[in-house]
Amino acid sequence: MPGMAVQGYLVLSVVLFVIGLAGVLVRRSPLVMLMSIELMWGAAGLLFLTFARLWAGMEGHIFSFLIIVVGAAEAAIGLALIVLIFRTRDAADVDDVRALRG
Amino acid sequence: MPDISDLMQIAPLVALAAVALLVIVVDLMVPARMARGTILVTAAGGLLVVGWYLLDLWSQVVPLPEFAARALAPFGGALALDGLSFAASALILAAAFFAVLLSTTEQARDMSGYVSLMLLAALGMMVLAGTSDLMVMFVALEVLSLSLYVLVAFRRGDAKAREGAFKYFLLGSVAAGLLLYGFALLYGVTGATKLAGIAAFARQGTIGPLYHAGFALVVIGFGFKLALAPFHTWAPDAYQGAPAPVTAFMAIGTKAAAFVALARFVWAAVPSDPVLAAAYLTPIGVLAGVSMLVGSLGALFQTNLKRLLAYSGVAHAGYLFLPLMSLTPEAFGQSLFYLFAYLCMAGGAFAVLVARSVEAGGDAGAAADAAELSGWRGLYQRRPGLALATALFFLAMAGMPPTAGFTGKLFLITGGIEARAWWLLAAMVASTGISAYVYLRVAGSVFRSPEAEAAAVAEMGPVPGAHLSGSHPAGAVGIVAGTAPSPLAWERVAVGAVLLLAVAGILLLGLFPNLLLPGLQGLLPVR
Amino acid sequence: MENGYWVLALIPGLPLVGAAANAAFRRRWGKPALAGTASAMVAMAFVATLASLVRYLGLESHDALSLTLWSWGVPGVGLGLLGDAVSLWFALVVTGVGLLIHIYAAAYMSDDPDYGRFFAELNYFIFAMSLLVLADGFLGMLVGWANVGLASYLLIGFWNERPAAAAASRKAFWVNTVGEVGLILAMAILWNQFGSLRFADVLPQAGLAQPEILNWVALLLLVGAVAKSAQLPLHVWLPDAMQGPTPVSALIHAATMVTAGVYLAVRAFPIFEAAPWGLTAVAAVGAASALFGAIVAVGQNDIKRVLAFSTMSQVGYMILGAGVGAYSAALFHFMTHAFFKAALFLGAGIVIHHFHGEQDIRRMGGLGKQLPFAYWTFLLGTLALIGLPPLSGFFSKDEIVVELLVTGHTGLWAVAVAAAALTAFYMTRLFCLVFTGDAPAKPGAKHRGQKGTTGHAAGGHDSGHGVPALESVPVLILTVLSVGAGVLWIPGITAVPEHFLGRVIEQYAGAGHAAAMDTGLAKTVTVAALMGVALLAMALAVRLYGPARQGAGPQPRWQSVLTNGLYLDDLYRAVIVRPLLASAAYVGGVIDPHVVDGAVNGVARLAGTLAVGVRRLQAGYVRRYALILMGGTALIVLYFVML
Amino acid sequence: MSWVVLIAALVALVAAMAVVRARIPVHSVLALVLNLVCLAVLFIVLDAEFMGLMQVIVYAGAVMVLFLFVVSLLGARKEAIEREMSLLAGQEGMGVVAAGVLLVALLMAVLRQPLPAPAQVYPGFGAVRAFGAALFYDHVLVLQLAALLLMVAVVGVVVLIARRDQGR
Repeated sequence: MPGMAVQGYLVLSVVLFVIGLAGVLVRRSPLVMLMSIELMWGAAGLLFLTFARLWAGMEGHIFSFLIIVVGAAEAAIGLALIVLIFRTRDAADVDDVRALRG
Repeated sequence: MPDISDLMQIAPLVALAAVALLVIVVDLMVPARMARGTILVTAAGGLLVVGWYLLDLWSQVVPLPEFAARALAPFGGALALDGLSFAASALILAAAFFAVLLSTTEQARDMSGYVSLMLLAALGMMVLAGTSDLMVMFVALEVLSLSLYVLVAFRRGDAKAREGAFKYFLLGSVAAGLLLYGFALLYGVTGATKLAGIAAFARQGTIGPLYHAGFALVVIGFGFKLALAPFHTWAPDAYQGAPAPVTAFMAIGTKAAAFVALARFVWAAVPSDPVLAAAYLTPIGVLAGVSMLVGSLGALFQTNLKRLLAYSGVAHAGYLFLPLMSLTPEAFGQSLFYLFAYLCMAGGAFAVLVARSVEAGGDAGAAADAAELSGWRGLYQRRPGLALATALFFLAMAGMPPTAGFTGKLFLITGGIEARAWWLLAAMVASTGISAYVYLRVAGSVFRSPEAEAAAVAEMGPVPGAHLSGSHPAGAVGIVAGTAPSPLAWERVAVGAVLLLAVAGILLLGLFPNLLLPGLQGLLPVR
Repeated sequence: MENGYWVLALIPGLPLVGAAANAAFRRRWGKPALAGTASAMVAMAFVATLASLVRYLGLESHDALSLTLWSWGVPGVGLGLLGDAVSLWFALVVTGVGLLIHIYAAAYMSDDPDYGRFFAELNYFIFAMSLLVLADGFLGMLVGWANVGLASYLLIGFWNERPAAAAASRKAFWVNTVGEVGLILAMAILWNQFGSLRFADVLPQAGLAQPEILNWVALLLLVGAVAKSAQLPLHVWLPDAMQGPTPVSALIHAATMVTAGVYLAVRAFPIFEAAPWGLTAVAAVGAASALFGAIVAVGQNDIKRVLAFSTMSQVGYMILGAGVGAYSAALFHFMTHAFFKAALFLGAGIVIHHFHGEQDIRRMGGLGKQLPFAYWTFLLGTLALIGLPPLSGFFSKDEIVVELLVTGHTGLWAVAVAAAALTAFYMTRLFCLVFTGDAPAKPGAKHRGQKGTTGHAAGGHDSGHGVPALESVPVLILTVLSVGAGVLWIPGITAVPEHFLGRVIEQYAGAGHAAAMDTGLAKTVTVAALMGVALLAMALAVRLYGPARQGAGPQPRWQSVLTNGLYLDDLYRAVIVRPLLASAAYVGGVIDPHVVDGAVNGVARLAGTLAVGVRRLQAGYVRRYALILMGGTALIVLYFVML
Repeated sequence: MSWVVLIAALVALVAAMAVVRARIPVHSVLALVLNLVCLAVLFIVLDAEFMGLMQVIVYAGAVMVLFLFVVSLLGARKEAIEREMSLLAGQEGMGVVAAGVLLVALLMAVLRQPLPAPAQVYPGFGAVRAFGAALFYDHVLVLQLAALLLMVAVVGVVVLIARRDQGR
């Protein structure tokens, strides 16, 4: 694997990460926000595996495995919360959820 | 390769996990009528056992005078059981113990999940404070975060609880993503996931922009959990939505664990080059200073006590960083001492909140009302002991001598002077000035009463309980003893115990800081 | 050093017990029991102070009494009590004057429903104040310092159902906190430099630290002193603090607490002397406050506010004295001032009760015929404050002003003399407006309808019934002391304060201050100047406000033509009175409320605006929270990448 | 090999954009699945074959099914589940700016960082045997913690959703 390729992977990961982040900031659907967060985590996973390849070490693999495990658990909790909050509303729009402020 | 002796070294952690599971089993086996009590007693007893385990391990393996230099490193160095982690673990266990005692007033019936999650969160915090491996840090952080997301939303049918949990969850996941990305970048540059490897790189390697970015992202990720401004926005909303015991636990435990983890990380990852080290510490100082100001300003006009304490927690998180600016081993002791003081002050304040909501009826609506400061007026006329305790907690937060808040602040300032962090000290002065006003407003409001109310009380003669608490030197006893027996009697005992412990802690740490301080200095093994 | 002298612990300890007892039994004990307990505790503390004094006088000259209460386990840090000349001097006044004011308050507050709370707080104050002056290190002093602030907060806001009182108490606490933070910072630096916070460790080696460090320490200590002693520019809380009950004003805001800054300046004088700018800063602050307070007092119309600004001015004299090395004189003035200012305040309380809560001196008058007791005591207090011989104020103020000239501070001397002239003017004006002339048409026209001040209107003493003995005896004792305390320091004959306090001060002082002028000459010049300006100012004030005044309006021209013929009055008016009143109106009406107080309020308003901003960001939108988070992240990452 | 990488990377990017831009949540889910599958391809190219498989099976498979369930639960009433108008003025613009600044910063960091040449990997690197050895020998503590984390998730969802109150 040529050295330039590593940089390519890194750029891809950064762009994916920032896309996910922008999704959190601009979208109002809680589901899409959650999916955007998954994008960010996925980008981090790509980064870990790229670096694991770079160093030929297994730590990156374990780390990205953890990302999948934790991501699944996190998605379960997050989806449960979303269902609790938005099941009774007409529109699933996070801007409506603002009883707490100040 | 791990072996069985590793397991012995993490006995407290294993025991805590076992108690968390046991609680659920108990719920399944005990008749529903007795379930709540059994669960809470199991959890409180379990925490005491774990604490005993911890102290036993601490004293056997690392005798006090020399523990600065020694540390256990089971699992190939994944855990770093040094003085820092033992002290933080003791703090976290105490916070969990407080929270469990305060939880006796929660009226919901499915307590097993709640208590189990609380214990698991404590486990996550202890691991987070005691690890030197990025992987373990990440998973431990998630264990505590996921538990807390659920605990915040625990109150069934309370829309605000759900909302707070959702906001905490969403922002927390984003912050976890940032932290993860930072870990990935550091791994990429250094090839290590252990802090030792990162520290070696920080001393010898060529430090490039990717390392800088990774460091920044990790600081931000932990800063979020610490509620440093501008990453604090979740805190007031989540604190307000959560049941008061959970808020107390979050405020104290998470802060301690995340601070220790961040301090450990900074201790390892800041480059040895002094110019670069200063450049690394500057933004951390800026975050701390901004937190102090934002925290005290945000609390200025709050009428909801939970939000007020959330903002005050933001400011306190900033104070913790004053000694850290010098990055000497003593600095960690000074910050940890303040965390212990904060345990007593915030724990006590939340206990008062719980006591108020019990007084008001104990359901969710009453709890929400109890957090509103307007209802605190005239508390002195009804419950003098509780009012005096309240005043003590908030005056301690304001740094009034001779309380723990004062000694803690004095040590922090000494550390800040040692570090020559003048502008951060200036920020602290401004923040202290603003927040003195805030805390005094709370402490004063319990003594203020409309004239009519005072006159009415005078006509009725001594209110029930007033004479009892008046005759006890420690006013907090009156909360326990001075109220008529009611179905909530033993809940009152539990809350009163927390109040007494907090009062005792504030006074003891204020008058005799040497009980704790020498044990907290030089906590880190040599880098 | 005689350690373990346990009687010292009684001085703060007994009032603390009294406070606890009053708080605990405030509903079940009768009023005599409450007031009796509180007063008895202070009385015993006073006796304990006297006992300590006797014991101290029996020691060798550089010895002191001490008592270690507890230690933090860190060497040099702990809480102990120290009984040396300076601390016992203060303790004597705190417990002595405190006792008299307790007795006075027993009668004065007799109609207040919160009687027990009042005495609990008053006793608590005595505890905190005696701890402040008796502590053997900066740490204990700070403990007392902060508790004094809290007690003051509680007492100013005693009638906390009044918004003005609540606001005033918060302001006082806020300003005090500023000073406290200054003290804490100074302590942290001292700890960092000397590894100890005990006076006995720090003060002897104060000169060994780096000068710029010492400058910082001195500045921060001065911030603490200025805040507590209501000196420029942190005096803003003192006039507002007059919202508290009058005994509180007498005890805390005239006799004892406001002199804590003087105590600090004298106690820590080796630090101030070793710091290059230390003494200069102290003297400048003192002189400025002495003059400023006097100017503002000229234009005030509330009887308690006049006295409040007068306090600021007189404490300025003490600070000024400490700033030029005249420590004994400063402490002597502290003592005499405690006597006559307490007498004046207590007298003012009688006056206010007489007028049913009225505090505006323009609506008073003619009290001399109705209340001869108040007339004579107030007159003697006024004359003592003005500094006429042979009253005590003459000797103490004179000592300070002479010392200014002796040490060559001619400019400061002129300021002090000018302030003395103003003092004579505003005090005479106050006295004339209240006690001479005709009684107002409708006494007590202005009912406030609140408890406390008007409590006596219902069934209390009326104008015909004179003054209750519990009120008159303390005032009488204080008046006698204000008249006679001067014998302690009659130049050339007695110099008790100098010898007594010198035991401590000479311990650290260097070779003494170079005398710029012969003492005898300085004394002559100063006495002549002080007496001259004081008499002139008094004459002027009597002329303007005395019995011959006609209403509040300007004097008609024909009268002055008749009485003078030479238009001397017009000359006075044009040259002295108009500029004086105009400047008083300007300083008191514009600079003080708008510039100095305005700056304090402005800071508060700025904080309020920022707080609203912080809360506006917290608008509940989770996406906005995420944006704040990400904005911060982007900036920090950008900073790091740019490294 | 490199064209596979290029295509997978491009598709992953396009899919990510689609996740964020799609008006209908189901489309977002499908785009996210596509993105994750493309990432899995890249993982395999990076000698992480086990992780590639895990990605497809666990993430793109199981977790995304969970998302689909919730989408159908919430979105059954309407197609687009967000309101048309945003309540927050300037949020989108400022969000894009913040993301842009972070993008520039991170790209600068990535492009200015000198990186060593990739090391030689041993045969079997990234395969299930090597992975298992690493997980069970070197990182067993993390594995235990991950197990606890899953328990937290289970207990948490039960606490949040289950209606035990009504049962009693």
